[in-house]
Amino acid sequence: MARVLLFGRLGDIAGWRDQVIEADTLTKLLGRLIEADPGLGEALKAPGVQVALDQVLVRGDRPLTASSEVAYLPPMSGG
Amino acid sequence: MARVLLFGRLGDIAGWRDQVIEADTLTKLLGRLIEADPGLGEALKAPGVQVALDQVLVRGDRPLTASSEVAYLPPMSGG
Amino acid sequence: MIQLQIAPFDPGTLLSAFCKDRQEIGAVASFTGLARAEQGQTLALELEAYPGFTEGQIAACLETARTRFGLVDAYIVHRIGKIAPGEAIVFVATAASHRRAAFEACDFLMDYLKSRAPFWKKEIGADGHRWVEPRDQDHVDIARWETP
Amino acid sequence: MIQLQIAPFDPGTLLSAFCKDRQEIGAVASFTGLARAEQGQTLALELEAYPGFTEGQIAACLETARTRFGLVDAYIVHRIGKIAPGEAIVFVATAASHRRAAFEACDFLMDYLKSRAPFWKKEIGADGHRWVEPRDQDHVDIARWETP
Repeated sequence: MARVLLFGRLGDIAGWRDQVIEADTLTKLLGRLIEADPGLGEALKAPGVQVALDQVLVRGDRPLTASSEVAYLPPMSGG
Repeated sequence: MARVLLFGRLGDIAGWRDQVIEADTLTKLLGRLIEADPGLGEALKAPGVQVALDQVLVRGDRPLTASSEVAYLPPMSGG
Repeated sequence: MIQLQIAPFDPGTLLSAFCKDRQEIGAVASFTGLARAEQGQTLALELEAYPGFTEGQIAACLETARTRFGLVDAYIVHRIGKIAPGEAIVFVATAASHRRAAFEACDFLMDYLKSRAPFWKKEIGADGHRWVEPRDQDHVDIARWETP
Repeated sequence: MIQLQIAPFDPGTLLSAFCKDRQEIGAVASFTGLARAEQGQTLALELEAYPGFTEGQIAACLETARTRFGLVDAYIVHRIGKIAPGEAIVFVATAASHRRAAFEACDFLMDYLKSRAPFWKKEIGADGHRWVEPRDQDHVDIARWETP
């Protein structure tokens, strides 16, 4: 289970920016997001999208706990 | 005749910063300043001292009129 | 100090505070980024950050600047939320003993903030909105600081 | 605008005025030079200018900066007379469409002001005074802008 945050265009595409989703790994979480919303799935797999787990950028799969925070970050625009 | 201005260390050496002196060319003016105060004369001939006639930097001799303003500028320190 | 804030700010007030009581610092450089109207094409900007994460990433960059340029102090304020044309988006001030260090650190921090910092920016125009990404020039600017 | 003044000034007040009502300018860089106490060794600075001539020379440099960097506007305030440690000596702000131009123009103007502008600076210490000349670093800094 994880709190999932979507930023920038990803939030617009999904129609939400903050939601709790049942999943015990990052890979399973991504699968669930793709299944629920193929449009969002496409956007999440686009180049340049980064994943932060508990505010730390990560690559590859990671286990999730009930208190995990997963953020999907599209290319940053700068300030 | 010219109004003579001394800046920076030159004013300290001479003990004055602004004086009217009788002379009809820059060369004669310098001669008169050296004659009156050899210490100032040394300082005026030191490398890096520039001369401005009516607020324009000049080199070599120039004629002076009653309304001429001659400034001796030691090396500039910047702000 | 790094501060994200929704309310507009006056860059001069920040600079005054930053310069105050500095007896041994010779040099303060600052940069203020203002929202451009683009001849009426841009009605507003909307900036999103990831609270906590965004400040953390900026803090890491600031730490690099401290070491690299011998920076004594820095002050970074960044707006989030809706920003009207003419309003300040970002303010960076840097303090160092000499001006070269202050300028370079300020320049470096701005290049980072404009190209790599975790912000997402939406331009709101008369005919809808669009998400902005760094300009090519921003990538060129940040690349100047990378050792070959 | 170029201004020599005897009275102390607050750099933030100048920056606020300079940033005000700029709808189409994206970038404002500034530099503030502060008088250092040098651990009590410097009691005050005393700066002399040649009124009229000094502003004219700075104006010529500003014109170069306008052309060279595509500067839109600039504001230069320089103290003359006696300056206490911690007080601002010089303030330069530059406005341009993009930050690279604003930074470079500000940097260029400061290098000029610190090495070539017609000012004569006296450091007043506990054991007398001395006239200051540009540091070697100032000559190196200004040389960066000369085309080979």
